[in-house]
Amino acid sequence: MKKMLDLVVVENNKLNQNYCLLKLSTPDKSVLPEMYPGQFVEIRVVDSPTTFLRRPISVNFVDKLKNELWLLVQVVGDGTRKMSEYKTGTIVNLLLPLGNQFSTPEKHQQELLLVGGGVGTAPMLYLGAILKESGFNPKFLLGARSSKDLLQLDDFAQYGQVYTTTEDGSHGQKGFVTNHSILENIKFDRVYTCGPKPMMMAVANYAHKNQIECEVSLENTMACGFGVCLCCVEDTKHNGNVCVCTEGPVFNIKDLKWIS
Amino acid sequence: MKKMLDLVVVENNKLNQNYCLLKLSTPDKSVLPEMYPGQFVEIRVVDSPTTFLRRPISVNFVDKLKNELWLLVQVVGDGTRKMSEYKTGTIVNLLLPLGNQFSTPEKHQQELLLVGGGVGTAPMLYLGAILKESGFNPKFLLGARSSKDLLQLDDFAQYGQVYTTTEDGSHGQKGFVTNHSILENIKFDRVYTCGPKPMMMAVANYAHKNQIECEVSLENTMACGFGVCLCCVEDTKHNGNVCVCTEGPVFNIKDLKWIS
Amino acid sequence: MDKLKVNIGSLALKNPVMTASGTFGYGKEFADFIDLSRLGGICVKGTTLHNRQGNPYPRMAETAAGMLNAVGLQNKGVDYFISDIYPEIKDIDTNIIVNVSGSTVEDYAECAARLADIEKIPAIELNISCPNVKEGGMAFGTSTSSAAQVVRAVRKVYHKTLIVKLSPNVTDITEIAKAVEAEGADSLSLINTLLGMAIDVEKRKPILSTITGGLSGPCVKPVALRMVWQTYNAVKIPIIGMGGISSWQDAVEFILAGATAIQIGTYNFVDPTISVKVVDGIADYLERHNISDIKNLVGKLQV
Amino acid sequence: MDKLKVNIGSLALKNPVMTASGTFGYGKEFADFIDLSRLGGICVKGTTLHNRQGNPYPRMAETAAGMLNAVGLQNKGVDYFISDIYPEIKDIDTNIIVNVSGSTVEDYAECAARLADIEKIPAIELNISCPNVKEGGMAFGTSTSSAAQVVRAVRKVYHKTLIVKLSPNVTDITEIAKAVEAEGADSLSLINTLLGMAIDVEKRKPILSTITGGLSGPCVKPVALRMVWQTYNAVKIPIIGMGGISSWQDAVEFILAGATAIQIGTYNFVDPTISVKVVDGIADYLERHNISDIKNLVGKLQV
Ligand SMILES: Cc1cc2nc3c(=O)[nH]c(=O)nc-3n(C[C@H](O)[C@H](O)[C@H](O)COP(=O)(O)OP(=O)(O)OC[C@H]3O[C@@H](n4cnc5c(N)ncnc54)[C@H](O)[C@@H]3O)c2cc1C
Ligand SMILES: Cc1cc2nc3c(=O)[nH]c(=O)nc-3n(C[C@H](O)[C@H](O)[C@H](O)COP(=O)(O)OP(=O)(O)OC[C@H]3O[C@@H](n4cnc5c(N)ncnc54)[C@H](O)[C@@H]3O)c2cc1C
Ligand SMILES: Cc1cc2nc3c(=O)[nH]c(=O)nc-3n(C[C@H](O)[C@H](O)[C@H](O)COP(=O)(O)O)c2cc1C
Ligand SMILES: Cc1cc2nc3c(=O)[nH]c(=O)nc-3n(C[C@H](O)[C@H](O)[C@H](O)COP(=O)(O)O)c2cc1C
Ligand code: FES
Ligand code: FES
Repeated sequence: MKKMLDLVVVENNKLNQNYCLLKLSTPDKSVLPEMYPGQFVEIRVVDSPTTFLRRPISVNFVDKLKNELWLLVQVVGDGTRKMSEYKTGTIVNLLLPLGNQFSTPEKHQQELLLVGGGVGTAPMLYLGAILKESGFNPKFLLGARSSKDLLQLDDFAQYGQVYTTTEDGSHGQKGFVTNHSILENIKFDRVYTCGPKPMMMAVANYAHKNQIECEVSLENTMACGFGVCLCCVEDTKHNGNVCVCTEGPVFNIKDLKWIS
Repeated sequence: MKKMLDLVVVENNKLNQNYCLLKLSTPDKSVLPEMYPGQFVEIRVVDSPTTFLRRPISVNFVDKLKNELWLLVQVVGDGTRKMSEYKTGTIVNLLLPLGNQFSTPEKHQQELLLVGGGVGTAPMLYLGAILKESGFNPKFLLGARSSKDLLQLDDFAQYGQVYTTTEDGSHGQKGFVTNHSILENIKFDRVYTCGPKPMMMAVANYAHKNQIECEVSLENTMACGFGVCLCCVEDTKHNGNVCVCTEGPVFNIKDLKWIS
Repeated sequence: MDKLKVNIGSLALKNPVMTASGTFGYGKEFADFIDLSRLGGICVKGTTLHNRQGNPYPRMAETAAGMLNAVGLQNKGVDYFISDIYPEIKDIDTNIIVNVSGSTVEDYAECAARLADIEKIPAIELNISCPNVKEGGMAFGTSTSSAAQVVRAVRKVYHKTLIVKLSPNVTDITEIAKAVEAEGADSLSLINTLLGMAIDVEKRKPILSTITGGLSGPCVKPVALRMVWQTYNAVKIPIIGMGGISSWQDAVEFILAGATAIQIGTYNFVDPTISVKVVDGIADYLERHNISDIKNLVGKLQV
Repeated sequence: MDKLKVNIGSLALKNPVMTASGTFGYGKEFADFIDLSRLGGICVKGTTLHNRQGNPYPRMAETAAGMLNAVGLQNKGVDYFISDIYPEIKDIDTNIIVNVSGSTVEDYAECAARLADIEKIPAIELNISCPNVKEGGMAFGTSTSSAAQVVRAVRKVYHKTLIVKLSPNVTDITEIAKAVEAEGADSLSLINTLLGMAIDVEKRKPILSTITGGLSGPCVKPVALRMVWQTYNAVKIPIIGMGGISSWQDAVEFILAGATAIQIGTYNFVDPTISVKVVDGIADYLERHNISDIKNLVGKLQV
């Protein structure tokens, strides 16, 4: 059941010039609603004349012990800038949880790769944590422009082996995630990915060629986030235009028209 | 010469539930532009989706020693609410100084009464201070609903005798300013007034009947504040519609159509 | 709360607050957020005779205090609505109104006819004002003759409450309103979206796949309110006012300007609970102003 | 900055940024804030043949991302302008354009005629779209025949650059645009304000003395941009685009949609320095995108 909730900012860490990690909790210590990897929230950004609609942000992590929801925010415009300026104690209104979720691998699918690029690494952390909790040993492949844009590496390392690429070679292998040697060296059973569309397409192509099951998480622009405006659609193979906010954001690439 | 300036909040005192006193200074310690009693500023309230236009606020006081501009703000809507929440260090964009000014009394006009009601007391403080500085001994007559709405009484007391009325009788004489016995007991040479329109009209009537020179400060709604939109007009006896933001806000009642 | 009851033709609403087509899905999507039975009515998504895929993505652009949409009436057609959606929503204790659209007069009439005998659909809203479809849609709503033609055809086959939704993209909305009234419409609803556009300057491309789209949200409220006021002074049938309503104050503005009921659209995205807040706000207002019946407020602007 | 130069008919502008009539006084009111010579042009306050007192107060209502005004063309008449104001502003190193209005065709023509030989007034902008006057104004701009009639009369007596300012309150702006072009106008400017309304719910009264007024500001930008785009695709004469411009991005949107030059209106109240910021922003954009001449950007929306 989705809810409209006021949460309170308990921490806001500036990770680098463009990214912050917002940690939210309930103001009354009530337990946060259950959220699953791949789901997202819609934040209302008040106090800005240019931010009329809510902003969709992925669930980056749910710390059940501390009753915290983590959001990894990349500043790209006024809405995300406001979020990056939230102080501890700020009350934020959210709709949550929204969207579907990444699917759980079959027991025999042991080689799992989680590929994240840019802010698309956000949902991969929680997905990795839950996979680990379920007895899997996921591997992470994270790409960024340069080392300072590789975020939460220590957090990722708790849940599996981390491989990285940077465009300038300042961390891990130089180049794009899809050039990483691990893709050649290991035969994966399943790939999950989120990031810039060209990256996801390249990953999807790799998976398709190698007959690996692959799920991608889309970031189509949204007006509502819960299936009523029909603005966020993706054209699918069998069902035509479907809402990314309710049928997604996670799609199996075999349902998308990305690969012909 | 009017300017667009960024000033910094050096203090924001909540005077009571509905009023705050904002003290602003230049961020670079440069000297504030010269401002005269009766003039006002136009504040830009960013960070609010409902505050598109600037908000006009009177010069409440200029502390030349501390290089501070004081604004007395009554919270009536989103713009003034935002102002009341400004923290020390907030940068505020203003146009200033705007409007004309109260005129200086003739030497022989020794009995001066400054009548303020509600937030209309704001310009009276600076006017009183300047009159005092110029060698006059102004008297203040301040009205409010109840004692807690009578603001800055200590400040006023520095510049002249203070008389008060409250509607509930909790301070000074009970009733409206125009019922105060001082109006009967002293023959004033000049009256200055600012406050709710019915109050100003009553004061104007009193002055007119007693042939006392009288200036009122109007608060017509404004879009620009510097004479270009022609939205703030007041109909005058000899010049038809004139802009309150440039020909006013201070008018001699003999020029207004208030009294026939 | 008897004092909130209003009538649109023979349709009785428990209060004047409805939700606008295309912004409230089929209602059930909001069941997690609010008690749907507190609403005066729900206008469901634009429905056409046949299945429609709508326009390509991107369909949305945010604008100052509003948004542009170019959905293009994506829906699975009226038969699917009746067989698959209606059963799921028919027991919601409010008025379910179907918003009907078409590319030809015949389509409108046929779609309306199929809804005519559905028990728990007491009214339809004819959308002759959709700016997001190539044929029909807004074209019908911008000329008196074609507007009249559609209404005439539908009126013949539809005998329950017929609401006709007008386009604001016209020189004189009262002309269209009068033409529609003359054909026997029971009520007028207005406004649909204003035709607008947005450009991505870095890419030098339109943001919407369709170049232009429909503008809605608080930004359009002054225009909508003016049109309701003009229309109220031109016709006798009840008006359902909408366009940018985001608070009970906005709703009361529309009622004072002449709307018997109101619809809330885009703001449902910003605050999915806004509709019930508006119901409460109106009730408070009546209380505070000692008004015993909201009908006494309709069109009571003092001019 | 040669790359910023544009032409409106025979009028050369040093850059495409002008300020809109009624929002910039006579220019000199802004001299404290900006260097006026950096502007492409200044459209001064609406001027009529005779002195006008305008509408009663209140004339203004703030709205979501915009405002309503009901000034009603208050001005002291064209002769006063020529004798008392013109001498004070004629030496500003930019193009001073007089916005001309009237209640009759004869008034328009006579007012234009009196400005025809004023040396430093290289152009007039015919306002056939003012929503705030009882007679004339917008009425002229909402029908092709009356729009054509005014332009014809003025064209006979006015031989410098003639810009005609169109009303957005029409079903199809391209029809009016084409009619005006056919009468020999050198350029079209659009949009004037959208007719809107606001109500004080506590007092149950309209906020404006005139009940309705003209809506402007960022809220109208999507509508304005769409109309510029439509008009660009319908006429050959240069277009001056406006409506809600508040940043250089907005200005570039209008240019891509087909505007040769742009005007900034309401936002001058919010930021009196916005016009020069927009000039700088456009220059930067050209630089960044390696565009050698802004004329290469006009209408270059990739669709
Ligand atoms: C399901 C989903 C999950 C998301 N998860 C995250 C997350 O975890 N962290 C995060 O930082 N961001 C995430 N995003 C993206 C985030 O929603 C946008 O960056 C944000 O809405 C931008 O708001 P703004 O006001 O800062 O920028 P705006 O001023 O609205 O936009 C700035 C620029 O970004 C572009 N833009 C905005 N939204 C999108 C979009 N959805 N797709 C492509 N371009 C866009 C605009 O066109 C514009 O050019 C997610 C989006 C979706 C749909
Ligand atoms: C020359 C001048 C000097 C002023 N000096 C001061 C001052 O020193 N301190 C101070 O607190 N206020 C002063 N005001 C009034 C102040 O500008 C308004 O209260 C403020 O703009 C309201 O903004 P808001 O966003 O808080 O409220 P809004 O949401 O804009 O308005 C709230 C309510 O107040 C009404 N309102 C707003 N402005 C006015 C107005 N000018 N006249 C009548 N009703 C209005 C609105 O109609 C609405 O009902 C002055 C106004 C003028 C013109
Ligand atoms: C995303 C979206 C989809 C819409 N779809 C429809 C529709 O299918 N049929 C219709 O008549 N109006 C449709 N509308 C128009 C709204 O019902 C309403 O008339 C308009 O948005 C103005 O109201 P608002 O400003 O409160 O949103 C749609 C509006 C939006 C924003
Ligand atoms: C207060 C005010 C007064 C105006 N007066 C005139 C006028 O005299 N003549 C005219 O052609 N347009 C007038 N306009 C319209 C503007 O010139 C412009 O067309 C409109 O405001 C849209 O642009 P904007 O959104 O940038 O303000 C006026 C607008 C405002 C806000
Ligand atoms: S964002 Fe509204 S339906 Fe997906
Ligand atoms: S407020 Fe614009 S002229 Fe006075």
